[in-house]
Formats: sequence, structure tokens, C-alpha cells
Amino acid sequence: MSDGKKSRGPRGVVTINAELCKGCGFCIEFCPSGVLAFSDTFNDKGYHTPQAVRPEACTGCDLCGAYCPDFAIFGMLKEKVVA
Amino acid sequence: MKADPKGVLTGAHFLDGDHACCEGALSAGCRFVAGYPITPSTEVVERIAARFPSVGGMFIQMEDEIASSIAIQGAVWGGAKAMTVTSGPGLSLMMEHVGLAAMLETPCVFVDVQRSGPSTGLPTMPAQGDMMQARWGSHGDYEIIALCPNSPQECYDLTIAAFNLAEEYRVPVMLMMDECVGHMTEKVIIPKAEDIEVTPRRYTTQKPGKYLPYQAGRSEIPLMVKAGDGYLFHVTGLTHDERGYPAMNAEAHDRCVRRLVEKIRNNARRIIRLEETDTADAEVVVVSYGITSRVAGKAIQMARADGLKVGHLRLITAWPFPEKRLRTLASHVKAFVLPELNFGQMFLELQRVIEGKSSCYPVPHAGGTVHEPEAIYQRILYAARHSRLKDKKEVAR
Amino acid sequence: MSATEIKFAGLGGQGVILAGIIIGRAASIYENKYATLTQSFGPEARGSACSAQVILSDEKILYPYVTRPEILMALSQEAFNKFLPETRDNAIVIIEEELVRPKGLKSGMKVFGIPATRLAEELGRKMILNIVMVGFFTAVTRLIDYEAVKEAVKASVPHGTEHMNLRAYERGYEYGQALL
Amino acid sequence: MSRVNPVNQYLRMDRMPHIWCSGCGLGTTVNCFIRAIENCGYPREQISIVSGIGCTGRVAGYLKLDSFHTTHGRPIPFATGLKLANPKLKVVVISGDGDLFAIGGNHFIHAARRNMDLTVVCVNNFTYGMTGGQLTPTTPIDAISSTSPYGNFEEPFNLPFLAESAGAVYVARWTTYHVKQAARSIREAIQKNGLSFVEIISPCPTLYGRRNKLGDGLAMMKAFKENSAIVNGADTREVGLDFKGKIVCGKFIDREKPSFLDMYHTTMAERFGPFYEPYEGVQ
Repeated sequence: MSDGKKSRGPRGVVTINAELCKGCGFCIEFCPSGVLAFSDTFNDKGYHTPQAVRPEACTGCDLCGAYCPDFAIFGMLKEKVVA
Repeated sequence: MKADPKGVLTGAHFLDGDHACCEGALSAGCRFVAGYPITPSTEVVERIAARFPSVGGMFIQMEDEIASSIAIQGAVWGGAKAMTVTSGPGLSLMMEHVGLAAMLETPCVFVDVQRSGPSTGLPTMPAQGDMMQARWGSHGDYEIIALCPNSPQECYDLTIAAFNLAEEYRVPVMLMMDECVGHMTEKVIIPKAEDIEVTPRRYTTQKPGKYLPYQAGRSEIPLMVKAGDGYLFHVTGLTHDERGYPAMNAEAHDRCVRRLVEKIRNNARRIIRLEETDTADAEVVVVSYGITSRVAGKAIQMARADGLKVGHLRLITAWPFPEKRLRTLASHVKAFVLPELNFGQMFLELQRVIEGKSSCYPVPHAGGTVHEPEAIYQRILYAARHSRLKDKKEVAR
Repeated sequence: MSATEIKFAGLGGQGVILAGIIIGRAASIYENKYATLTQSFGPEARGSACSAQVILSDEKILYPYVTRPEILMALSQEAFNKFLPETRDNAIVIIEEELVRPKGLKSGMKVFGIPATRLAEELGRKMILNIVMVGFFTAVTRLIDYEAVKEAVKASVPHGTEHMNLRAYERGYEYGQALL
Repeated sequence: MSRVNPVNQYLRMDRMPHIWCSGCGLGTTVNCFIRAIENCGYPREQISIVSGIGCTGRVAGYLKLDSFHTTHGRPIPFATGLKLANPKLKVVVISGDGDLFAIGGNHFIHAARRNMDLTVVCVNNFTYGMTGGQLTPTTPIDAISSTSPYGNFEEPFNLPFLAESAGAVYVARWTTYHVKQAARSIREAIQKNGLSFVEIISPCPTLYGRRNKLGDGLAMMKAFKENSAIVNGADTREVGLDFKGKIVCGKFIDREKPSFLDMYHTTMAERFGPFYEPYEGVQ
């Protein structure tokens, strides 16, 4: 966090499984970094699903994953994803 | 498998049926009992409460019969052999969980020391009024096995048999005692542990991931697992597929329920136990079960002293009902007499099976005591006389 | 011996059920006869009168209840009054003679009385009057062997009280022998 | 999808998507539960989950643990038998307010009284969801349900107070907004010896929310955020819930008492002395 170099890119990655999503909007509302917003498109069930509109702001805190009632989204630290 | 000697009180004892049932459970390897006091079954759980802690067993007095009847199922899925003990009104409360045990195929034993009903009825007096409740009390289609001891010795022996059948067929087994055999004291011989045959639980040998909880195979009876062994399995009281997952459609339901029914019906011949005396050339056969079989035995002695050809068929297994054997007997027997401490529960079953091929006479009794042997004797006489008249009519035709 | 029907009756607390159990156990376990014991349960068993019924037989016992006792052991007046009418005309009637006044006996009946409570008190515990009665029963009925009943007493009483109970048994037995 | 959600390993993904409505808090509660057991120190093979019937009753079926979907109101006695047969297991009951506190209320108070070694998580959405939104013992006064169409006039249970009074050793309440705290509480509850109880207030937008004009799931979650107050150690007598009133959250009770199994060991060890083999289940 205090390392200025790291803050240039996103620390986290958010992954969305649109087909499990039921469009409740919890992740969008409670993301502390404002990463997410509803997309214009519908998934197969007719829900607007979230998309990462500010991916660079993602900290990988996974609060979206904790809130998601449909196990359709999760956040992860970037180094963990690579690993 | 032989019994674990730790629980086996080998020797000759003077025990009442309730206490003998407790010893039978211990011999069978039962190490978990959940119960709620109710006359006349309470002595079973009292002895269990005293005996179990010293042999590595666990007894818990639950808050009611509903809780007891499902706590035992939790215990079975945790690896125990388990039973609950009650009397008529308590059995009524347990009925939803008889259905659950049938659906989950939980091997467990329900002991019902029958008393007179309906409702609170005569708590301290005998009856056989729960026979249909035991068979049909839960909703939907399923099969159970029910055994009817007529002495403290049989309360011991058939409790072991009940556990063995439960394991063999993964089915709830009802031990249909009654106040009379429960409170009657007689000699009970408990064999040596090495002479007691105990059916072990049949666990899967498949690896986690491959195992499917309700994959039955040709035997129609799936193999079990228990919680904690790494199988991460799921079971549900809902209609389910082989994975144990809910399957909410008519086809899955037919497959699921059909197997629950057929695993018992197709094995009825192996499950059914009867005691027959002098049925080969009998004109009249008395069909009886439980305590009434002993009273009937006395009535039969009286009738034979009169020279009547009377046979006796005792249902040690009441459910499944011995349809084939009775139909065979009906080919030469003129009349059946069925005394029971109710107004005709198993009698309906007899009539259904005989289909009018022989005459059927009930000897109903509301319970509260056993029959007068004279009443059964008179019915045998009547049956013998009546069926002779019928023969003459047939000849005249 | 064909079937013999026996009624043990008295007040709650006198140990009549245990007396019946000892006789049944003696016959079935130590003499290899058949014995069936039933008791009357229910509200009346918690009040004053209580009873145990024992059938002894050389053959398997079918009907389990006693209907016409051939032997009545009565430890209280109420029990005596209640059960005398159903007792057979030629029955043996065994009574606690200080507690039961035998009225209304039928002519064929043989009555044997013993002050069992007093004898038990003399032995140190009033509670063991039932064992005194068992000894007396064994002597006067001669239905079951002395040693068989003795074994049954030992097996039926609480651990640690065997000695005292066997003295009670012997005291009752001697009292009965002396009457014969 | 190349990247896999870490919670998937705890879920029966072959059963997804689940049956719960959009905006329902049950999935969020499952998320909290998974995070709790990831960090609780027990291998998942030793954790069993038991549910009753209803929307929350379906939780067991979605979790990839040894899981039991039992009868309506009876998961606690089932769990009691399971735990006593095999005390090595950590047995968690997750069920709804109707299941646990109406039809199953007696089992809860007795399990708490005897301090049975179980964790009970009640997902309280104030209604019977699966059957169409009827009155439960926790429906607040004035709330509309399909069986209280003129507004509820029955006093609801204050679950933390009930749990404390009956003898639970751990009592906490959170809403599905408080995902981190809820996960921590469930973990602490699992680690506790004796009966631990966690109430999770959860939105049922489809029935309770719609009938009471509380908006969709997200609106209800926002209301939880705005209307809740965290008061750890609060007097449970003071935490009853009103319709639209303050939701007091927090860990209210965390106390030590010998559990049922502790008392069993003590009693039998005293009674049987050196002959007592400590009860370790029926294996």
C-alpha cells in the first residue's frame, strides 16, 4: 500500500461468472473501490450482470465475493491469480 | 459377525419383556438410544439409561418422541446402531420420521410397547392397536418390517433380529411389543456373544468421489457411509437421485419409491418368519401374533381336545404379511380365525389375501386385557361348524 | 406339577412383587420349570393394594394371567379381602397373621399364618418381611426346592444385603417347617 | 471461465444455480459460513451440516460437506444424535426462523438447556419463504404476511434473548450486510464448546420485502446498513426487533459452561471411577 510503485496497476482482479448471476447488485453497491457497475447486456436468465468498469481500482479484497448470494463473482490479489 | 461380548449379559435371567428388549439391543450392538418416557415402554429406557454408560453406549432422554425418532437417525449416520422406544401415542408422534427413515434408508429400530388407545386410552394395559399405524402411519408409499414377540425371551431375540433386518435391508424395523409381554417376567436365556449372529452395517468400499449414496445395484440396497469419513455426501428426505440430490419429477419419484417398496416386497420370503403347528391337515387355522398367540394357543388346545383339526399360524413377522403362505393354506383350510387386541386390523389384511377362498372370522377385542381363551375357542367351534355347513351346500350344488 | 397359579398380594412397600419374582426365578432359573410373572400396573398399584401373579408349570405357559389362584399370599387385610373371592375353594392361603384376619374362608382352604413383620423386626429390618414370607411359602407349599429358592433370594436382593436376607429366608422357612 | 471462485470447492457446483431468488440473503450467508469454516481449524471432513425444511433448509444440499436435509423443524435433534454418535464431528445446524423457532422451537430451547455441543445458525428473514410468505415467530409487529394480511399483532421472539435465557454459551446477531462480522461469529461459534447461536438477519425480497414495501434485496441490504447498530455485549433483553426499527448487532454472549458431553464425562467418571472408559462415540 505504501509502495508507490504497486499502486500504478490494479492490485486485485475481479472475476465474474455471468451465468450464475441473478443481478441483485450487492457487489456493485458494496464494493469499497467502486470497481463495478451493471452492464447493459443480459445474461441467459435476463439479468443485467456486473462488469468491472474501473478494474484498476480493484484491491482484491473479495468483498464482492463475500456479498454475492450466487457465487458469481470474486476478487483476488493479482499475485495469487498469477500463482 | 459375532456380537460384541461387552454388551452381552450371558446367562439365564428372570426378566420382563421391557428389560429383555434392552438386553437384546445391547447384544445386537445398539449403542445409541434416544427416548422419551411413556408407559408401558418406560422400563426399556430406564434399563438402557442404567446399562449403556458402562458398555460405551449413549442414552439421551429427548424432549419428546419427535426428537427421539430423528435423533436416532442422526446417530445412525454418525455410525451408531440406534433405536428409540415408545408406546402408541408416542409412535403417532414419530410417524413423520418413520417416513424419513424409509426415505433416507436409515437402518434403525422403533420399539412400540402397545397399550390401549385411542388417545391416552389405557396406558397400563395391553392392546395390539398399532399394527396398521406401524405399517401405514407415515405418508406416501414405503415398506417397513414389523416383528411381534410373544414372550420376554422373544423380546430379547427379536430385538436382535430387528437390528439385523434393519441393517440387511436399510429399513426402519418396528418391534411390536405390547404391555403384556413388556411387563411379563419369564426366563430369558442370553447366549454367549460368540453364539449371537449380528449383521454389521454395510459400508461402501468405494473411494470418495466415486461413491453415490443411493446407487443400489442388483441387491436393491445401497451401501452406507457415515459422517466424518471424507465422503462429503448429501442425503435428503426429498425424492432423490442416486447422488442423494433432490430430484423433483415424477420419473425420479417412481424410481426412488419403487425401490423402497420392492426391496422389501421382493425379499418378503426371506424376511418373513412364521411359526406353524398342525396346519398341514387343519380344517381351521388360527392366525395370531404377539401375546394373543399364547391365548390362542390355549384355545387351540381346548378345541383339539374336542377332536377338531385346528392349526396355528403365528406371525412372528407381521409386516411384510405372509400373503403367499396364507393363499396356499387357503387351498385346503376351510376357515381362518384371527383373534387380536383390536377391532380387526390384521384381519382386514387376512381377508384381502384370502379373497373369499376360505371363511375368515375375526375375534375382535378392544384391549385392556387379553382375550378369554374361551372366546377364541368358541369362535373356532363356530368356524368349524360353519365351514362344514358351507361344504354341504357346495356338495348339494 | 401341572400349572399352579399363585397370587402375591399386599400393600405397596411390603415387597410382594419381589416375593413373586423370587419364587418365579427359583422355579425357572434354579429348577428348570416354567414360570410366568405378571403384575397389575396402574393407579391401583400406586395406592394401597398391589399384587404379583405367578404361574408355575412343567410345560410352556400359554395364557399368562392368573384367574383362579390355588395359592394366595396376603400381607394386608385389603389384599386378602380383594383376592379371596377369586381364590379356589381348596386353596392354600398364606397370611401375615398379625395383619390379616382371615374372614370368609371356604371350607376346603388351608390357612398358614406367620407374624412375618414381627420376625423381620427381630432380625433387624422390618423391610425384609417379604423374604420371611418367601421362606414360609417355600416350607408350607413345598412347591419348590429349599435350595432353589435360597439361590433366587441371593440373586434378587441388593448386593451387600444377602446375609441378612438369607437369615430372613431361613427364619420364615423354619417357622413354616414347625407348623407342618 | 479459467479462474475459479475459491468458494466453489465448498459447494456442490453440480447443483448450481441454486433455487434462491435474486437478492435473497441465503447465498450471502453461505458465503459467510464457508469463510468461517475455512478458518476454523477443523478439516472439512469433520464438519457436518444439518438443515431442516424451507428455503434455508436447502443450505445443506448446496454445501460440499457431509450434509443432511432432514424434516421440518427437526434438524437440532438430528444433529444431536449425529454429534453424540460421533463426538469428533463439528455439527452445524443452519435453518430458518420458522423451522427453528416455530415447529422446532422446543428442540432449540432443550438443546440450549442441556448445552448440547452444536452450532445453530438461524437465517432470520421473518417469513416462511418457500411456502409463500407466511407469519413466523419472528415476524415483527405490524408486518404484513400472507397469514397476517392486516398486520401482525403477535409479539415476536427476540432470538438472542431466548437463546441466552435457555442456556446458549455463545450468542451473536448480524445481518447479511455484516459479512465479515458474520463470518467471524460463525467461526467463533463453531470453535465454542456447547450450544452456540448466531442469528443472521437476511432479506427475503420476493415475499417479506415485497409485501411490506421494503424494496428489492439491495434496498433491504441498504436498510440493514443504515438501521443497524453494533453493540457488542448488549443486554439481550434490549435487542428485540421492531418493524423498520433499529437492528442491534454484535456478539452478545460468550461464556464458558460445561457442555452436555463434558457433564456426561464428569458424571460417569465419578459414578464408574476407574472402570469408566471415556465415551468417544460408537466406533
